Amino acid sequence: MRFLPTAEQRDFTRSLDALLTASDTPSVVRSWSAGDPGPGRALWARLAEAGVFALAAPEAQDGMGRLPVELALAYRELGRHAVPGPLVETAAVTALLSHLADAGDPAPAKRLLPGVLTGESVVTLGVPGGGGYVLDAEGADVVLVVKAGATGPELRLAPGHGPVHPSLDPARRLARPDPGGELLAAGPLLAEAVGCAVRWARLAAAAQAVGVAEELLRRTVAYVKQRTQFGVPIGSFQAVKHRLADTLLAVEFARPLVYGAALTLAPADLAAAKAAAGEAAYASSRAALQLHGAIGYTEELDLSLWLRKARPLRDAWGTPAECRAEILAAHP
Amino acid sequence: MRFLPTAEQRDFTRSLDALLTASDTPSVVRSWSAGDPGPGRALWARLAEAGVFALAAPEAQDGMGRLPVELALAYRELGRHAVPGPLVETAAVTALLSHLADAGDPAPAKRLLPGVLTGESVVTLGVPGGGGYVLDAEGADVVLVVKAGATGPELRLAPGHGPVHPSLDPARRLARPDPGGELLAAGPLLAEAVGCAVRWARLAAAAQAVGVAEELLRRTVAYVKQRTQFGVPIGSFQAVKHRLADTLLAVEFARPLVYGAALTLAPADLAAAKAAAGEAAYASSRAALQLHGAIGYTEELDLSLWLRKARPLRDAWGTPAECRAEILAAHP
Amino acid sequence: MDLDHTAEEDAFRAEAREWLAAHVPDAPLPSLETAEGFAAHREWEAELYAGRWSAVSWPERFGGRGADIFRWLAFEEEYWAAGAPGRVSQNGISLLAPTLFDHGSEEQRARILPEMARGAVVWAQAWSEPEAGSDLASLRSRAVRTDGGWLLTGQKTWSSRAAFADRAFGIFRTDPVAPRPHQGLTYLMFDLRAPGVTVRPIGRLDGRPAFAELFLDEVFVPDEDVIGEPGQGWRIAMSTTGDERGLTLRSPGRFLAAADRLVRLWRERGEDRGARDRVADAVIGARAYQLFTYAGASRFAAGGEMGAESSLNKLFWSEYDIELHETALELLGAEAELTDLAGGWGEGYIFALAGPIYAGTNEIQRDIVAERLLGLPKGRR
Amino acid sequence: MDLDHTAEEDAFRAEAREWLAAHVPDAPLPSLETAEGFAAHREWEAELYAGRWSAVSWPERFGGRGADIFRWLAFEEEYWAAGAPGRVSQNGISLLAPTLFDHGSEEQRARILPEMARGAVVWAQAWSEPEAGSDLASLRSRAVRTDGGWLLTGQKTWSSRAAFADRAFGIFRTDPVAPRPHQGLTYLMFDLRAPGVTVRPIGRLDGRPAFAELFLDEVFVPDEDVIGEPGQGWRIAMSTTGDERGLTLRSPGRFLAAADRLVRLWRERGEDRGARDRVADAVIGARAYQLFTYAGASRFAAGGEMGAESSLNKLFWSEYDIELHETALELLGAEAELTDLAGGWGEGYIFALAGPIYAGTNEIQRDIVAERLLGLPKGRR
Repeated sequence: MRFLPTAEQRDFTRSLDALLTASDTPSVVRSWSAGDPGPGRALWARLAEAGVFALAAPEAQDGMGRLPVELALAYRELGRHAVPGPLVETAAVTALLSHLADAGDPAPAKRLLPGVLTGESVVTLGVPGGGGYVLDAEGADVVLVVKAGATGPELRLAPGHGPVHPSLDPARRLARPDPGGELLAAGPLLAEAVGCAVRWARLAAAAQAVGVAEELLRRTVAYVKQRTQFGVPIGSFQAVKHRLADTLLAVEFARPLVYGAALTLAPADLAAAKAAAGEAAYASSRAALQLHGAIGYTEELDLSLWLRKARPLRDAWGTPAECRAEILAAHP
Repeated sequence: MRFLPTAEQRDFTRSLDALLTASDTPSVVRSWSAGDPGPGRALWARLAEAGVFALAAPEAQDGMGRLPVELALAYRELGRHAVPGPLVETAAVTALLSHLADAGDPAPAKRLLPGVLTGESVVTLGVPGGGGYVLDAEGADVVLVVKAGATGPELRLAPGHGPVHPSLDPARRLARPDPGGELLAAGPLLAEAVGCAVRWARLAAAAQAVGVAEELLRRTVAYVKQRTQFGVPIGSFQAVKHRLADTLLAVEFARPLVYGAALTLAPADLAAAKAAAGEAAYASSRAALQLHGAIGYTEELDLSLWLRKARPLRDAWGTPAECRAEILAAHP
Repeated sequence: MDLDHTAEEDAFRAEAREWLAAHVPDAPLPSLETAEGFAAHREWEAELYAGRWSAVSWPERFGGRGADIFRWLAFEEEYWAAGAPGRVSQNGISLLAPTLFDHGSEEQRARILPEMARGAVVWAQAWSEPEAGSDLASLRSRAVRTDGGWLLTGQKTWSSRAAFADRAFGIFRTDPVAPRPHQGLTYLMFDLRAPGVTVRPIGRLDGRPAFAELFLDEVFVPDEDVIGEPGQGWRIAMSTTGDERGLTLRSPGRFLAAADRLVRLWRERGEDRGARDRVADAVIGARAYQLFTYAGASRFAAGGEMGAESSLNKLFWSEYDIELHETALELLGAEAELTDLAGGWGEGYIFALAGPIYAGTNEIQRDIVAERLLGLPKGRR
Repeated sequence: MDLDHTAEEDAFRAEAREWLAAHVPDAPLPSLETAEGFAAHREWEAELYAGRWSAVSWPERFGGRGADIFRWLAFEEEYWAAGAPGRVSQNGISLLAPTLFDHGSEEQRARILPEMARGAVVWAQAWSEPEAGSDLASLRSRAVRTDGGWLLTGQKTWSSRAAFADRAFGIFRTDPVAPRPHQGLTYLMFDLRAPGVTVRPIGRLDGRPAFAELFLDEVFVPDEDVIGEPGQGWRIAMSTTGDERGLTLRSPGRFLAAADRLVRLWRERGEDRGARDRVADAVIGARAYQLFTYAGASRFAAGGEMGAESSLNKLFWSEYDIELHETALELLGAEAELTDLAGGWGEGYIFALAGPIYAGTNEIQRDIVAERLLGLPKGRR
């Protein structure tokens, strides 16, 4: 056992971090939130080039061979840098289409996956639940929807979508896809593929949440060291110290759950990782807001880009309550 | 509206406080816990003389006229001084027998209440639930048990009891009453009277819990002012201050619920008071233990007498979870 | 000890309930933090004022009903139970008006209060400065004596409502060489549209301009707009922040109504037992806050004063409000992020998040509780 | 990154499982904190030792199996999953033995370790003193040089297991004029039945003597029972408390087994959904602690050292243990107070309550995390 990133994995993480640091992601998020996906699409292409979207696809589909640990490492970086867009959905679509292909239905993958892997095509996905909203339907090239049909689930290419609804995170642009559209797959095979997609989505979301939690903590630690009140840095107050210590505790115990889930891909491990990482991100956001005070409550401080991500990410693709229920149902 | 104790109520409280302060209640509790009820019985007689056990009985039964506010004030003092014995059960029995008498079945009250009101007879009571254990069956003169019979609830005089089981609070001596015994009352009237008994029991337990919470907080505040570590009183550390501030907050918002419930006797108010006061007592015990450190973990420090009361009192006569469920069921 | 109402109180409550049932708009008004919503809320204030419900505790000569604190609490219970809109005049009514009653002149009260109560003049607060958050004594904006008044120069921030409001109030340094930092401060009112004032709206987390920065460059304030004596601003402001944190900032009626809405949501969502305890705690907490407030009002009516207990009050409602909204989001599950969802839980949540920060952070409040109510040693934090 | 086991590890685990299945007593032993239970637990240690399972990570010459940290973790998982008894030798094995390996002589190891591992000599710790709780540097008990050894005088307290144990270890002031308070301290072992030693058992909350005060009056300690160099006691002890708070004090196997028992209790009690989230959090927490420990063990195996992360570990398990037991009490409802109830939840709860207090209070641990891992300023608390 060596439950630590390898040198190659650390190099991969560092190169992604460098790419994202050079990309001024805060302004990318602000554009995306304002309805201008241009800078986001450009960044998307660079991430595809770095291989980020090929990590859930087998080599037979021109992917990098299904690398869940690398995907977790990559999505943690995406979370640390607040990258916007249907990131989790892209991992889910890749897993779904690859699963279909492996199981004998290669047509949808052949048609849609190449664009996803190269970043030329931005995809999103809605599955039953969550009120029927789909993330970034407006900015995506391909909107896939799984719905219950007469004889089981059906995967369709949505013909359009309704208006964009405001989210707690303005970078999340949610809309209801229009009904109908071309049927791409159906039946028990699809049901299995959707299960696989949900597993990868949870892994991606959990990893992203850990990155969000870490960045909120990092920014808050930096702030409380320099912000003074009553003549001293507020980071010297024990109440501030202890709240940040508790935040670190939550993050440090969520992270191994995410890597562990990447290694086993067991549903209970994935649910545990999603629940713990989501709660850690949310706790980190509450601490960050409280310790920044009023300035943290403004959208103009870049902190807000992470603050607003935490709660929706916690609840997307399985709320903590749903994940907990599944863990107990699956417990031997 | 004048939601404040009257001058008479304050005088009553002060006289009880003086009586109890003069009674060395810590050694009374230690004797009671060791199976020697002598000093406890002597204190019981003084409390009866002060009228404490006549507060749930109407004047027609030689009581003081059903004074729930005075009962709440008195039981808060009993909690503050850690008085042992079936206190809550005595209030419940008084309410039960008085209710039966008022509703047309005076025989049980005529037989049992005089001894209760004078303190000559110590009574206890078990109702369905809670594993069938009765508090202080060993030390009481009269053990009453309500059980479901073939045609509704039955009130019986238990003929004896099983062995005493250890509780988290050694001053609580629990035993299972033997089955059978003389039948005292039954039927729908009894069901109503039991409902009334539970309401008074909750009021008494909630008030006692507030007293326990207050005393734990008071002792802890005194301790952290004098205990020094790293050259300063530990009460000057912000983590200590904030934990005690939160404890005070819980107590200060539980107390009005208890007085409010005494005034309305509404089931939802009583459940709210019981839940909040029980949680406040428990939170206060956790803070007291943590801030005392190792010395607080010993039985020889008198603090332990209150520490150990908190959790069982929180859960007796309706756990917070049960109370919460009832509140929602009753909410308009 | 009692919780009784007089027949007059019952009649007052019934009159309020009847008026509200007839006048509260059927649909919620647009958000207070938009230009459109601000205008709609001003209109609502005018309607309230026409019915003499805008400031029930004021004397009748200023448009109130001379209601005592128990009637005010009863009115608030009815107001929020009726689903009536948020109060755009809240800053003026709960922060400036008490100051004018205690420290203003009768001329100021007659000139200012009725216009405030009918929503014609909406007031913003101007307390904080960029370097003075929790530490108000370190204020630097100054007022310099000039002919017939003062010239204000400096910067204020976190000025609630200032994006759309008409006037503002705050304290300014009038004696820069005063021996201690909280001496030499003066309490002033000024016009947000006066020459020299620049208002820069600040977007809160959802982007809406819930507050603003104020840049002041020799803004003229006539002597008639100084409250109390020059140099006494700190003492006057402290009595205002006492009120701000005390009985009046959040009325129990607001949370009683919110807890009712939460129970309805819980039932609509199938009574999920996983959230049951938290829903019940919202009901318990609202009742606790109501009774705590009745006790405080009783002490107040008996001649007592609000002291450091106001810190307990502020801690309670601010934490309560967040827990209540988090529970609602929990019940809404993955849909919770949609801020346009019926019920307004999303916007309420964003608003609640500010509670533990403003009007004295909760960290400061816990220090105050520990030091003043529990007597723990000061000094180290 | 991987979580793989070698074939040898699997075989080791299987051997442990088989042995435990054949040897673990069917009924729980009496409480460790009673004379009767202490004796029963000593016998169990002897049985474990006979099977060479008492100290698997020690070299074979001292009765161990030379297991690396991963095998030790695997053994612990099997041990607790099998429902095996608590370890009366824990203080010796997890606190004193690592010190002897790092700082003791080979003679000391050969003399002390096998007797420790077979439960023949049970060790108590003697760290704290009445005025030195969190603040260990202010220790006052002293050791004075005498012919062939030292004479110990002073008082120790919170000495776990000392009510029934045979020997104890701790640090004593050997140079009263050392320039700084944590210099001039020496690490010593002594006999609890030696002349001059008075052991006063202290009852914990349930009255059981889980620890004791030790009064020492010129207790002779031969030179052979000094560990390391005189004067180096603080440095040596700090490496031990590093261990105490680190990987070894609470193994993940213990909590994995406890979480399984909690899920069973929850199912027996009808799967109350009100407690569902907390039961699930116990499962999640046990898995998180296991994986966190695997990561730490991997770093350790790769040559890293445990630093301030050991404070994270201690915070996690101590808070976790209380939450787990509180959840069990919640499921048991009004019956929870019965400490003789099947499952031992009551005694486990009392034991868990001590977690945030000993081995460095959690307040101190949070300070360490904030200062050493987050780099926040020291000094003010």
